[in-house]
Amino acid sequence: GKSDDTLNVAFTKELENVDSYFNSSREGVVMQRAVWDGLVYRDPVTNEYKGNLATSWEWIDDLTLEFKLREGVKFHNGEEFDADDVVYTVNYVADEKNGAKTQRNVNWMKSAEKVDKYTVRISLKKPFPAAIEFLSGPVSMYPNEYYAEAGPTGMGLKPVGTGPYKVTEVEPGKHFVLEKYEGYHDSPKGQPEIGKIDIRTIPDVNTQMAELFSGSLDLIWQVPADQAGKLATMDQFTVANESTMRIGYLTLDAAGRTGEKNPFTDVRVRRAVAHAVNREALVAALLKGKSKVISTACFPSQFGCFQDVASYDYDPEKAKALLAEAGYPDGFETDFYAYRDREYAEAISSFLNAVGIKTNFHMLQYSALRELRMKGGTPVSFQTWGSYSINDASAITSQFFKFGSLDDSRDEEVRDWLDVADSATDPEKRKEYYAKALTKIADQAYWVPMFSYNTNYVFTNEVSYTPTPDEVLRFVDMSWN
Amino acid sequence: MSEGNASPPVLELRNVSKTYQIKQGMFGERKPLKAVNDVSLSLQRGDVLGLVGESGCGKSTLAKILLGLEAPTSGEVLVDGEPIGAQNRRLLARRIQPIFQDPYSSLNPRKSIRDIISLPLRVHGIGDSASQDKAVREILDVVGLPSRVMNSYPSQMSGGQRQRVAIARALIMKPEVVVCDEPTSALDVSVQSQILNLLGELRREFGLTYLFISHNLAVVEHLATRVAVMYLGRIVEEAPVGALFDEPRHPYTEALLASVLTPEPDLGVPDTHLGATYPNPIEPPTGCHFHPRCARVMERCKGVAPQITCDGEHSVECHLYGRESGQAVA
Amino acid sequence: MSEPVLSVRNLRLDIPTGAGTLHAVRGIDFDLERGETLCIVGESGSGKSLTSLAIMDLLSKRIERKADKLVFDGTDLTKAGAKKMRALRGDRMAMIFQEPMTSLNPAYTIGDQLMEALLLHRKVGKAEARRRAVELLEKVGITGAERRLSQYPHQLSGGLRQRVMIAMALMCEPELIIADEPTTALDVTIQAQILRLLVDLTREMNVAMILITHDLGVVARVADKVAVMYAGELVETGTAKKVFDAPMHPYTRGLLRCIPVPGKTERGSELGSIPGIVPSLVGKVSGCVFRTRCEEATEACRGEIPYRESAEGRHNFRCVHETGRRAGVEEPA
Amino acid sequence: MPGSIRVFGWLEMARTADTLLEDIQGPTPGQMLRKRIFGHQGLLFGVAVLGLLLLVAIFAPLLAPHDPYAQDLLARMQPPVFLGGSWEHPLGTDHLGRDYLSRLIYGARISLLIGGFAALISGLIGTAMGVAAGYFGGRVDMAVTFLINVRLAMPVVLVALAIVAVFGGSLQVVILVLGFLLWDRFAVVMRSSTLQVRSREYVTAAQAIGCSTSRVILSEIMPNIVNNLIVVVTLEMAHAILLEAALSFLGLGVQPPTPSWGLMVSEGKQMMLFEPWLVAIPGITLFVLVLAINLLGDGLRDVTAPENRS
Amino acid sequence: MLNFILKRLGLAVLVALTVSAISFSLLFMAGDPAAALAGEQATDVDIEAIRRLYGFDRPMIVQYWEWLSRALQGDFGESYYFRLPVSDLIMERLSITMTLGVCGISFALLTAVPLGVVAAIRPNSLIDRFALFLSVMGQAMPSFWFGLMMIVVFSIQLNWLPPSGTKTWVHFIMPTIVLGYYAMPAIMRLTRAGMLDVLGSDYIRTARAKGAGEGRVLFKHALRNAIIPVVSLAAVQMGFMLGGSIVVESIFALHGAGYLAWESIGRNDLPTVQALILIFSMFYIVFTFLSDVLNAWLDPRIRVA
Ligand SMILES: Nc1ncnc2c1ncn2[C@@H]1O[C@H](COP(=O)(O)OP(=O)(O)OP(=O)(O)O)[C@@H](O)[C@H]1O
Ligand SMILES: Nc1ncnc2c1ncn2[C@@H]1O[C@H](COP(=O)(O)OP(=O)(O)OP(=O)(O)O)[C@@H](O)[C@H]1O
Ligand SMILES: [Mg+2]
Ligand SMILES: [Mg+2]
Repeated sequence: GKSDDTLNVAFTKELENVDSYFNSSREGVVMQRAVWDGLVYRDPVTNEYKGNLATSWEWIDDLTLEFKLREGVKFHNGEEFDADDVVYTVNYVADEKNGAKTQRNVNWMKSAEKVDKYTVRISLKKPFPAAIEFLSGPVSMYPNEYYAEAGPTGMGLKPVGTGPYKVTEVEPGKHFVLEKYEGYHDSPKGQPEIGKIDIRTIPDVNTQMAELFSGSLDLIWQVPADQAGKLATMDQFTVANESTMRIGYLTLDAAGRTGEKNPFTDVRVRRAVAHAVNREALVAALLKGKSKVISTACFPSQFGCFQDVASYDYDPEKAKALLAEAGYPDGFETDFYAYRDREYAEAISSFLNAVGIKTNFHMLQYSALRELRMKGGTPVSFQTWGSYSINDASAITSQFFKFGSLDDSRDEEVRDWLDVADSATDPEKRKEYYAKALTKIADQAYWVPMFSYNTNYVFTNEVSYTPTPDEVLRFVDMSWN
Repeated sequence: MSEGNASPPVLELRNVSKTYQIKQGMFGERKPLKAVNDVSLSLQRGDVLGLVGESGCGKSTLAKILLGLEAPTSGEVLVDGEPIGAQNRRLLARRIQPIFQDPYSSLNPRKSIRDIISLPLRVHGIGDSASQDKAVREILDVVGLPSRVMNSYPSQMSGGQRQRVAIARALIMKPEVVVCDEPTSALDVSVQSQILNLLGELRREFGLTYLFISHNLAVVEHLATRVAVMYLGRIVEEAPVGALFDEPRHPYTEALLASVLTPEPDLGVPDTHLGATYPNPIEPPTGCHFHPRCARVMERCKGVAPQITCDGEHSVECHLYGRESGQAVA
Repeated sequence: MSEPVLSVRNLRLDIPTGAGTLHAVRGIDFDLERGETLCIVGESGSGKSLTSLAIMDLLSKRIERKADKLVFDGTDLTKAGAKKMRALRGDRMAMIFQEPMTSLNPAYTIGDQLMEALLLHRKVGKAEARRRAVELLEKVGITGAERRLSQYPHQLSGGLRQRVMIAMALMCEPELIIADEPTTALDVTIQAQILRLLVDLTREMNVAMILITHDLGVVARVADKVAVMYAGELVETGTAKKVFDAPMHPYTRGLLRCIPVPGKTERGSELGSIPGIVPSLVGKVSGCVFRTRCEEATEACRGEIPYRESAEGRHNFRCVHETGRRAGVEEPA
Repeated sequence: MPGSIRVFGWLEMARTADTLLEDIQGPTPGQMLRKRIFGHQGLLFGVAVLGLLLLVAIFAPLLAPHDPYAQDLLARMQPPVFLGGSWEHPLGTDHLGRDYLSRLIYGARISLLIGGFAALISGLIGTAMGVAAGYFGGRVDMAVTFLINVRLAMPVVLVALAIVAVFGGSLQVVILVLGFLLWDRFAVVMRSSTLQVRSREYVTAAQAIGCSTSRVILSEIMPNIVNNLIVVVTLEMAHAILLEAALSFLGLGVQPPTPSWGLMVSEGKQMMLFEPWLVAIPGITLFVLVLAINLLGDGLRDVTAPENRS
Repeated sequence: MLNFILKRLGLAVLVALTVSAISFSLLFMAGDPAAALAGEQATDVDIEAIRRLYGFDRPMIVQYWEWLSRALQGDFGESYYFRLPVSDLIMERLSITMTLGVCGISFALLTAVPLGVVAAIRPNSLIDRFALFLSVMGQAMPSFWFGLMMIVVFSIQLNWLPPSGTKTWVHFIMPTIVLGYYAMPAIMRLTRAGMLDVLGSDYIRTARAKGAGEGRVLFKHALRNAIIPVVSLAAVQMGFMLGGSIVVESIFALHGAGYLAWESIGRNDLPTVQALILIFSMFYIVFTFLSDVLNAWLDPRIRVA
């Protein structure tokens, strides 16, 4: 609490490793933003790129970026920040053998080389228009000497960065303690105000709320909508809601991977599915907050996320008619898979049941479902994708419509358009091709996009904080009232 | 042996042994226990062979071998001169039937008396249910129970009545041999005499042959025609009942007879001259198994096992009577 | 005559059961002199064990004990509190039970259990108690007594355990030993040994003994005095000689006819028997309990039954018939 | 033998016949059992509640006021009538607006189905193993005892979770997993009961009569251990129901929209601090069901206990 | 005795081996470990690389053998999720689970044994009925529900006890009660039944006949014999409790091994799950082994064989 200048926060999930290249969870991103800095910073409100550890950058060519680095920055352990750190970090994480957890975040970089002490060049494997976006996001700079010695394991147990908060205690699975870094450089992130952050892992949201009531927590987040609604009615708490980049969608087996006779190979059936689900009701009743119904297969704010595509309104009669037209007047039976948000998935499957598509509901662990989809696909499954908060349509479309194992539509035309869009450097050309692809995806109803997610932040009235739409807790922006 | 070897003995044991592998404790190593050790016996039709001996000497094991419930480790069991091994277990069951000691555990508490008694008939598929019922009624009458007990359950009956049911079950197949393993030792004397009388009557009536196992020598003397005395798995003496009781030869038999307490108030408690050390059957004493307790032990008894000496129908296994002992048979 | 060690008058034991009160023991009277052996004999369930436990005050709390007189060596047991009874038990009155296999605590050594009574009642040290234990073990005929002290019950055979029980009963030199069927679970040869030991020791130490058994042979050989029990009543008491030579009560006579006596009973002949079974003692019990099985029964047996003394004295029986027989019935030849 | 109906001296004692008569006309084991059953409150309570729930389960379609799967996102988490809700939904609605009472009624089916089938499967496995071990002894016994040890050494919840995680939590999978995990108590109890009964002389008698092994086991041994079996069946049924609830609570039990009570607790748990009845209602029914089954089991054990016999 | 211990030990090892084989094969079917390892947003290339890196493409028997031989040296491999040696990971959490287990079983024993003894001394008394009531409730109460209700009452309404965490002993009160109450009914019933049985036995009558006082009879003669089966049961329950602490740990946010196990199943973190199943089994095996030894020591019929 305010009295001991310590903010008590709860995480739901246990972080596998604090080293941000070796975890893949939201909590990891939160830690990363607090402990480390990237070369670039994107203002979460204006979406404007600013220099952070770099003061300026320029494209030398399609495959090379040059950065001028900020001088006088020191890591938490006293090590000085310079080009060697950047070179070491980039070369380390870009090397697939070192096993950075999320290869997509780093595998577009080929290597880095030092020009002088405060100038560095990063080379790309192929043209990658979203490079700056990634550099402002998941790619953060590590101290070369320390990292060479400690490696990911040591870094996980005793993280060292340049960020606004330094880690003073790590008890894996139990809690982390962050302390304000007094020597934090003059970063666009701003200066930290709260002295100490104590983050505990509490898996159960009820327990989190109980702790919040008893005063031993000051801030919880990712609170489900219903609970948040109730907490909002209580005087001692502030509930803030922000949208996130995560979207929910149904993916339908248009390619017939689960079998030639799969009803979803028929576009009428897919459209029937789209008409069957009352997405407005889902958003209004279950997700609430800043969630929106979406029609495109990407998050609206993402670059290239073309909005003017076919949309399917809630019309169960039409759905039934389409089914009948496709030869299923009495509906049919199908397996329905999901891996999270059981409540939403259940509600969706219930809508499908209502038009005669009888679903056998399967809730699987993510890995099991993923394996299933990789091996032979699923007829219909409820999926979500958060795009790593990367504000570019490539972060989602290229994952799912380019004949990867999770591509259930396998439309060559779509793939070719996306190839062009992903690698073109001209933004307008990219937009055009994304629009083509997204229009066809919607028209063919390969996916049934559902809604965007939101996050609820609940904190005591002692805390002042305005969350941002990218679902990242920014301790540096918090202060006591 | 007996007069006129015209018909073979109903039942004959030839050098029968039964060895159990005993585990001591939960994980102790296995050791052999000779529960029955090289026993030869024969029963003529109409005989009542009394089998006496201390607890654990192997009487029940012998009975189980006769009933075919345990296979002998070695030796042969012959019924009517035919080896039992060749016979079907079910055929044997028609000819030899048991009566057990504990009337409380020898009847299945879940079954009615009718079911219990007719079980042998049903197992062997004799008659239909009506004729089985008739047979049950008849046999109940024979053992002196009213036929209305047919629908009762064992828990509703007294010990003596239950024993009668057990006898009825044994007799319904009209067996030749009945193996009675201490049939009265769980009963009060007043009931015991009823059962003994019944057994005697039945034998006379149906010409049954009994193997009669008992602790109670007075009872054995009363009922048996021949008596075998067992000690640590061996038959140490066998003789017609009169001969054995009137002139016992083996020191163990003597001691047994001396221990019989008859209701004669003047006699006091006899001295059996037996040592108190009861031998461990797993590690029986060397030589004559009885020597550590024997009042008339000789040096030879400790090392050499005695041979059976036969004198007419009276056989004994003791150095006192062996040919080598030089001592004349009394 | 000196004061008896134990004097019992009209001892009654009632057990509440689901179906009503079970009058398990009804009106037992007897006296026991010092050094004397009383045998209580009767069918199973006749209340022998209950009677003995009643004297020791070891009945479960459910069972109600009433007596006009229950005096042990000058102490009125009906009035003695728990503490007083504890002081008596094991010290001046001791007990031997039927099952040698289960009557010793499996968790403690023979030595511990032997010494316990002495340590509880006498101010003696362990060494002294140990010495006494060894002495008594030798006395009951156990060889290697020193070694036995550290053995556990499961390492001994039944006969040896019963000897240990006897030694245990004698530790404090009691005035009264109650032995409840001490030999029923043992082999005949061992039974004779144990009985002999008991008789010799009680004589030697001048201990009074109540020996409970259902074996008439044992009674005849051991008893000074005999008490025949049937369904919770003493139907006949007297010296052993009188009871066996001239049994008065029809039940006693019946019992004696039931057992074959070598040399006397003809081999293979029909034995006598007592037909029927013991009546239920639940609820009101009146008249002679044996009448349902009695050859001599008459209408009068339903009434009050007098307690008669036989002509020669020191021999009592409970029967409506003066001689224990229906008038005009000849004794069968 | 026929024709020679003899009257023995024993029967001549005509005067005593009346005592004999009374004796034999005592209650049959069945009558005594009935008497004990009706004198046992816990047992009666257990039977009554279980019977009621069984009826509810069987007639669920008639009793349920609504379709338990019909969602109404506009009427979510309506309170039950005693907390100010309407009679339209007497016990309120759940987080998807489904009628709570209807789900509860159908849930009785699921719980009883899971408990019943899990107990049936584990009962078959365990009884077969236990009886075989007890009857045949020796190597069979050693093998069974070893298997029991192995099974006991495996942490049930963990293993069940792992399996359900792999195969998905369909009703069949949950039943099979529980069935294949909970046989240990059956095996242990049946083994020792069989050992006990096997040494009875009536078994030896049956063998001596020439009964086949299967006949001895089925008609002599089984009837005498079946009451122990029933007791274990009830206990394991309760165990299975609780375990399913725990699995559901951990998110790895049966799958939605199946209205399992355990799942309902788990779903209601989310709003536990604000709408406690969401958890309380299925929690209490679960508790009452398990309580009833346990009381039934305890009662059966009491009335069939050996000290109550004879 | 030594013989007994050695043979018992042999059995324990055999059981442990079998369990290890079962748990290994069981979990190997648990989805594609490579997919799990790669995480939610990985590409197919990532997954294929990981498959080769970790050797998931080799025959199962080879993998089992390798795993087992390393496990015997205390090396359970590296957690897919944490990238830390599994043994380190588990050691850390095990202390919490062990603390919880020890507290739980102590709570169960400390309540169940006295209650059981008193109930046996006074059957059908008020305290006997109370004990029966407690045990019937305990058997029917789902422990997750009990835990939640405890939090609602003692943390939310009364604010007496902290709802989660492990900082001080106060944090352990509610988890201990919830976990202990799970084991209590069985122990209590066994104590009561055993005590009733022993109190009715012949040797207790012998002790009374010697003039031993009630206290001596109860505590010296009876309890020693009645407690023998309770020791075994407590060991078994302790083993079950450790394996079953998952629910309690997740409710009270105790970061013990049970919670780790649950999470690891969700993450398909094979090495961790395998190690945990093996370790929980080992605990059970060790506890029952120790209880057998303790029993043997308490019961001379086994000790002096
Ligand atoms: N199934 C068995 N396995 C191992 N040992 C056995 C078995 N049956 C009997 N024995 C042993 O064989 C010996 C003889 O036993 P048996 O039952 O034949 O004696 P018994 O003379 O009938 O004794 P009792 O008079 O007590 O009935 C005993 O030492 C007994 O322990
Ligand atoms: N605790 C008890 N509760 C109910 N009935 C009892 C109890 N103890 C004894 N009885 C009954 O009291 C009667 C007398 O029992 P007791 O043990 O004294 O008989 P006994 O003569 O010693 O028989 P046995 O020769 O079998 O030892 C029996 O009918 C018995 O069933
Ligand atoms: Mg025998
Ligand atoms: Mg008695």
